[in-house]
Amino acid sequence: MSERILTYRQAVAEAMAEEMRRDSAVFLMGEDVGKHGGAFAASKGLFEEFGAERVRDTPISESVIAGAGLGAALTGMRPIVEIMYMDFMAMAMDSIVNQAAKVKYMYGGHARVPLTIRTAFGAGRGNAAQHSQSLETWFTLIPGLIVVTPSTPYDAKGLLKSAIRSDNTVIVIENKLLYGVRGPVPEEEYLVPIGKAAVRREGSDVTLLATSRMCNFCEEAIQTLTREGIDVEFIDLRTLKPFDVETVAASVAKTHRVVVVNEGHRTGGYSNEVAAKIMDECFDDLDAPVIRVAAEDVPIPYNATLEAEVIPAVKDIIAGVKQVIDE
Amino acid sequence: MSERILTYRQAVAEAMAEEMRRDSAVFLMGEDVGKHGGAFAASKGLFEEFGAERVRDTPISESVIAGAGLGAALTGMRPIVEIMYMDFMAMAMDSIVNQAAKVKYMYGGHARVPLTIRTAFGAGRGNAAQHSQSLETWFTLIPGLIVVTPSTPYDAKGLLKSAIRSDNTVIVIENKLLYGVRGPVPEEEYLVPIGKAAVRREGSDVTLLATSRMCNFCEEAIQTLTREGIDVEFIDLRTLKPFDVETVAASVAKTHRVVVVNEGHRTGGYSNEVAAKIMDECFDDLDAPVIRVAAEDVPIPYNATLEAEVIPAVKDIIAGVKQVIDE
Amino acid sequence: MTKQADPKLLVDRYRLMWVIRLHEEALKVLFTQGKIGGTTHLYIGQEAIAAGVIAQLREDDYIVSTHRGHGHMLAKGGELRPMLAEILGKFTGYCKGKGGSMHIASLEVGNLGANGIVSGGLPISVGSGLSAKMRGTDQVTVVSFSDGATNEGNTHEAMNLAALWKLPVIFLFENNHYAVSTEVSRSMAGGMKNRAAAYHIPIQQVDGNDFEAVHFAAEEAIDYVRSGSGPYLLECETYRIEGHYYGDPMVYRSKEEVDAWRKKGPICRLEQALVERGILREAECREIEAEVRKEVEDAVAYAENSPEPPIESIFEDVFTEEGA
Amino acid sequence: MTKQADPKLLVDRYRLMWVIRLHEEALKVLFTQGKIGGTTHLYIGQEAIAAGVIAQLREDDYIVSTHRGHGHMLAKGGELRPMLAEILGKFTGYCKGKGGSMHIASLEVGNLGANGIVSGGLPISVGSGLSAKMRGTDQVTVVSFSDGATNEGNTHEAMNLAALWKLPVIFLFENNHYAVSTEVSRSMAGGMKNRAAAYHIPIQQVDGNDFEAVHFAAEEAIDYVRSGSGPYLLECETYRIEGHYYGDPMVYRSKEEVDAWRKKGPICRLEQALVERGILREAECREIEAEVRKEVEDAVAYAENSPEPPIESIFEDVFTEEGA
Ligand SMILES: Cc1ncc(C[n+]2csc(CCOP(=O)(O)OP(=O)(O)O)c2C)c(N)n1
Ligand SMILES: Cc1ncc(C[n+]2csc(CCOP(=O)(O)OP(=O)(O)O)c2C)c(N)n1
Ligand SMILES: [Mg+2]
Ligand SMILES: [Mg+2]
Repeated sequence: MSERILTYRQAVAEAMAEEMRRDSAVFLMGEDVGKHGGAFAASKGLFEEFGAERVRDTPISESVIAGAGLGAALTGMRPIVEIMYMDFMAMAMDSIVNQAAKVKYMYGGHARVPLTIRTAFGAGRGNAAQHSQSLETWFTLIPGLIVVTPSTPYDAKGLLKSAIRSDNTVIVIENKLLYGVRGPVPEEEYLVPIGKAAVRREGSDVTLLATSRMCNFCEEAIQTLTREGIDVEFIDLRTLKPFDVETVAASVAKTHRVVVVNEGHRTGGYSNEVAAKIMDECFDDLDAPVIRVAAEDVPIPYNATLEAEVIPAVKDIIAGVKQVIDE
Repeated sequence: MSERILTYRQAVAEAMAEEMRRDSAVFLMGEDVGKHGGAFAASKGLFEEFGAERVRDTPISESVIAGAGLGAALTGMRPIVEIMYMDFMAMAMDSIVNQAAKVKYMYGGHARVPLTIRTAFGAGRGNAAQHSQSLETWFTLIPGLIVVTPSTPYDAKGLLKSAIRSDNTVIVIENKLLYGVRGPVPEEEYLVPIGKAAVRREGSDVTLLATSRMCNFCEEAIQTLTREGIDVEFIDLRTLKPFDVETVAASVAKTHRVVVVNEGHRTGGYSNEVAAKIMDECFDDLDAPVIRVAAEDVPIPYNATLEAEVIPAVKDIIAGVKQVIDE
Repeated sequence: MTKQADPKLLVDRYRLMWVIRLHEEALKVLFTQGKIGGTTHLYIGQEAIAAGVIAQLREDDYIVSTHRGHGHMLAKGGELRPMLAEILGKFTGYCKGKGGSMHIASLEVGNLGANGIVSGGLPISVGSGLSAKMRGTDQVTVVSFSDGATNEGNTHEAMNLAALWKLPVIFLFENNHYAVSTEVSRSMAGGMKNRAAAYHIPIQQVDGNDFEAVHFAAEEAIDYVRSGSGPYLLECETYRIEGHYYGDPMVYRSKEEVDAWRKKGPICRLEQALVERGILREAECREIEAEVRKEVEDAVAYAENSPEPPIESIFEDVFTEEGA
Repeated sequence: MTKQADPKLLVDRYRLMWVIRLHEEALKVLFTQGKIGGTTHLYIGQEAIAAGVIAQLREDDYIVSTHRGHGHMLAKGGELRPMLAEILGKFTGYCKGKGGSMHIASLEVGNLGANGIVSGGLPISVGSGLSAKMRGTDQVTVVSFSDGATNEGNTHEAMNLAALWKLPVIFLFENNHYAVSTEVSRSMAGGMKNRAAAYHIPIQQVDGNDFEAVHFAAEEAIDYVRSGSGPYLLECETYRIEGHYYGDPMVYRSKEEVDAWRKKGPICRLEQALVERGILREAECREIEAEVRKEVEDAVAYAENSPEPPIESIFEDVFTEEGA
């Protein structure tokens, strides 16, 4: 396969462009996604190619943006809606959770909801408490929603394409600090399947599970750990729900030790869910408790030093791995 | 102490009445809380005693109800706001999560938010998918929020009084099917402290942790289990956040086996959080994985038989305890 | 002389109003018998609105309904049997027993769903309007809401976006004066006329208990919207004759108030016009009523005799299988 | 002849407008130097609004501000040093470095907070209005919002409730024509005049770049609201001279459009009036500007030299200790 190096944001834009070319039912709407190209430039170029009808700037009205996405999805379209920051999903929870997630079930199955909801999350940019949250567990809790969170340009494209083609409501959680990150993306068409974690590195001492930008932190940590002779098996979860039990359980059966790294809070964040699932599925394989590397239970502070201290850092991952090995 | 038998809803109303008598800054607002007495009659009598100024019927505008509560709390009042069903908190997430929970931290501490948010949750009434959810983890995730969930009239009163007196945002999650349940409530004034779980029954074989109505299911299960010779230590968590690690850890150190029962979904529900905390704090004490008895990962169906099957039942608790003991 | 509708249409809609009414009356009985779980919101007293607006929609038009939505569904072409079966939680119901009264829906019928969330349907209607426009059809969406819903943020966002994008949506405001216990003047600052003007949406306000007034206003609204001129607001003034839910003690209003409105009920009004104009005789009216009553009884029997959903169905219908 | 304000007041507010402007200019420099994290929304071009409305509030009145809120805070009595310290994330800042540009707040100053959520402050303002009313004070709350915020559900819910309960809230609509890249005509169906009418809220619409027009309109609004007559809507038309955030490439509008508005800027307009009326000479204006520039420089130095917050402070300020 021939490959190019693209940024994560280019990969996102390319996924949307390809799907819009492929299927006239696909369109994008959200705040400033048009000529402006989106708050993170992830829809750059789409307006120029597809015009104002299919790349729709909306007013600042998150609830109706998501709800209109649902209404359009129920009636023959395949909308992609963008909620600029994940924090703003707070304004759209009813449309997403009470409506989109449940409509199929409530209607006894006589509906399909090919709706993709893209959003950007995460701390690390000095945006303070209302623009930095990791709220993915608000959605993994809710039956009827699929939740994916790509960490590489390759996956950003491939998972988004799968999401757009899915007949279900898929929440695609992108990361603000990954948009500028570059990586190989094939010229050829491809999809990344929803529900499959990616084993990024095989190893025998410990299973390191991570999501989104924390994967990059893990890659760094692994360099140090490898030098110190610790052989890490590293898995990028990619899909948060449905959780890929199979891949994870196979790894735990081999390493017997697990560290989970997620940017959500220690209390209530996604690391809880992973730990609980592993306890359900792999308790007998565990030689030590699942170590969770997570954000402190405080709002994200503005000051950069404090902010970095609140969210997981490479050093915390290294410490977590060493701790689980010492247990 | 002299005691009376009150219903849970009477206990709730009494708590509010007492605090409103005690402090003129306390008032209640919400949909139909006035002459109608609230959707679950939990504010019955307050309108007659305190009038329309302090028992305020609002329009159906959950976001501004919660947000106005915050504004009033910041400026000298001590509001109690009622969101009729927990599901409708979806409309108020910004006001609760992005605003009330964070204001103190964002402002560097120069604020206090004596705001109480009451709501009713839970399945079992044939109200289907949009009126039956257990969304407590939406809030336990968020630093800055305290979350309590009483299971008895005694606690319903005592915890609510503590919440109203607290200078922090406290979410009080009542249960729709508990409102009619009766129990002893002292004549004398008392408070139930926030953050303290209640050991309802001491036992040596297994620690059974539960929340809200699931406590009643546990009491039933314990009767059967006791007959079968299993000695259960039963703890009503009462406060979901902050989690009472101390009480729980002490119990686990004794029994080495844990079952958690919570009405939330298996994926993302509060049982995940409890399991993860126990793994953090008590892994070495555990002889078996924490067994989680939780709702299936499907929306709550309307049909009563299906509904009962989706949420935890007494039989599931019994099975869970037996399973953890056989492990 | 005021415009009069075609006699055949009037008889047809008169009958429909009885279907809606007697369906609700049957629910009261079933509820009292303990055969209905949850809660039921009855459409009694508002029949002229569903019959006047929704019944003249095309099969491929959409409605977006509410928690008080049985009348909407029946007017759109919903059938009594699967309606009642659903409300009894049966597998033969529109939603296989998973939805119940508050979630009656059928894409075939063109009902995008009743909704348990006040105002929850308004954003959805913007989406079906947008979809019709993008797909180049002339399908119309009618979204119902009542006075309580007017104060939710959703309602504002939906009206603004529909107006901005000139979407084919009729906002059908069924002002029945109450939201649970709260009379509209205690929830809504200003009236709908000004609110429509706020978005430059044309509005007609009609007596919602006068079938013909509703019918002709709706005709205009549908023409306007179908022709691509943008959204339209139709306010029908009516009254919630029953309690909010069946069993509501109604401490918040007087018996006199309710009785006064009961006298202005839409069915007896249309009946009077039919008799006065010599379209039907009193006895024929009773015949229609009796006929409908039988239909409803038949549907109740069907529903009662229908099977419960199988337990395994719990795990079905959460997701669409990919590639299905 | 049009009404003219007291010369002393004019000079005072002219000076204030320079404070606001030069504070923002200093931020541009700091931003370019990489000393500011996150993002900064500049108030440049809107100074007459904060100076015209907020500066005449009482100390015990409240404001509820926005992401573009530096001007509001300075007009309410906020000081340059803790402002800039906060924006540089320092411990001496208004929020101990935890809030930053989007969360400047001080209950002492009467600023219930800037807000990172568009429309997030509107419900809060209803609460402070309610609180003032319930406590029997005559405190006024001024809540700012711009064109983008008008389309959020919050804005509707807040206006409705404030009107319904006759709360002492001034809705200060700073129509600067843009929400990020979206011009107001592409986001807002209808205008604010009709929206205010929707809730029966009185409205005045003034040229927001004309200090005196804003000042006198605000005076009326404040009197009206303080006297207990209910909420008031004040629309000030202005223009967002800078990009949405500092660094915005602004592909969505022309340089000509921006330049045309720049010429209508509020500071030069007030300066012209001051000079024409003989209140200040050109040279005096430059002196004031220079003086303010020094104050800002001093504050920048203060902020730069201020300590970082200690790491332990991470865990402080999440909760109020009970009984504290
Ligand atoms: C978001 C939300 N808030 C509150 C409720 C509870 N509730 C159900 S119906 C209702 C009253 C609705 O009044 P209205 O909109 O006038 O409809 P009507 O009952 O008159 O048909 C309320 C408050 C709800 N279902 N959803
Ligand atoms: C709920 C929410 N949606 C979106 C945003 C992202 N955002 C920040 S400012 C802004 C534009 C706001 O426009 P306007 O209200 O006109 O204020 P202005 O920037 O002109 O002062 C947007 C979309 C946000 N902060 N909050
Ligand atoms: Mg109503
Ligand atoms: Mg603007």
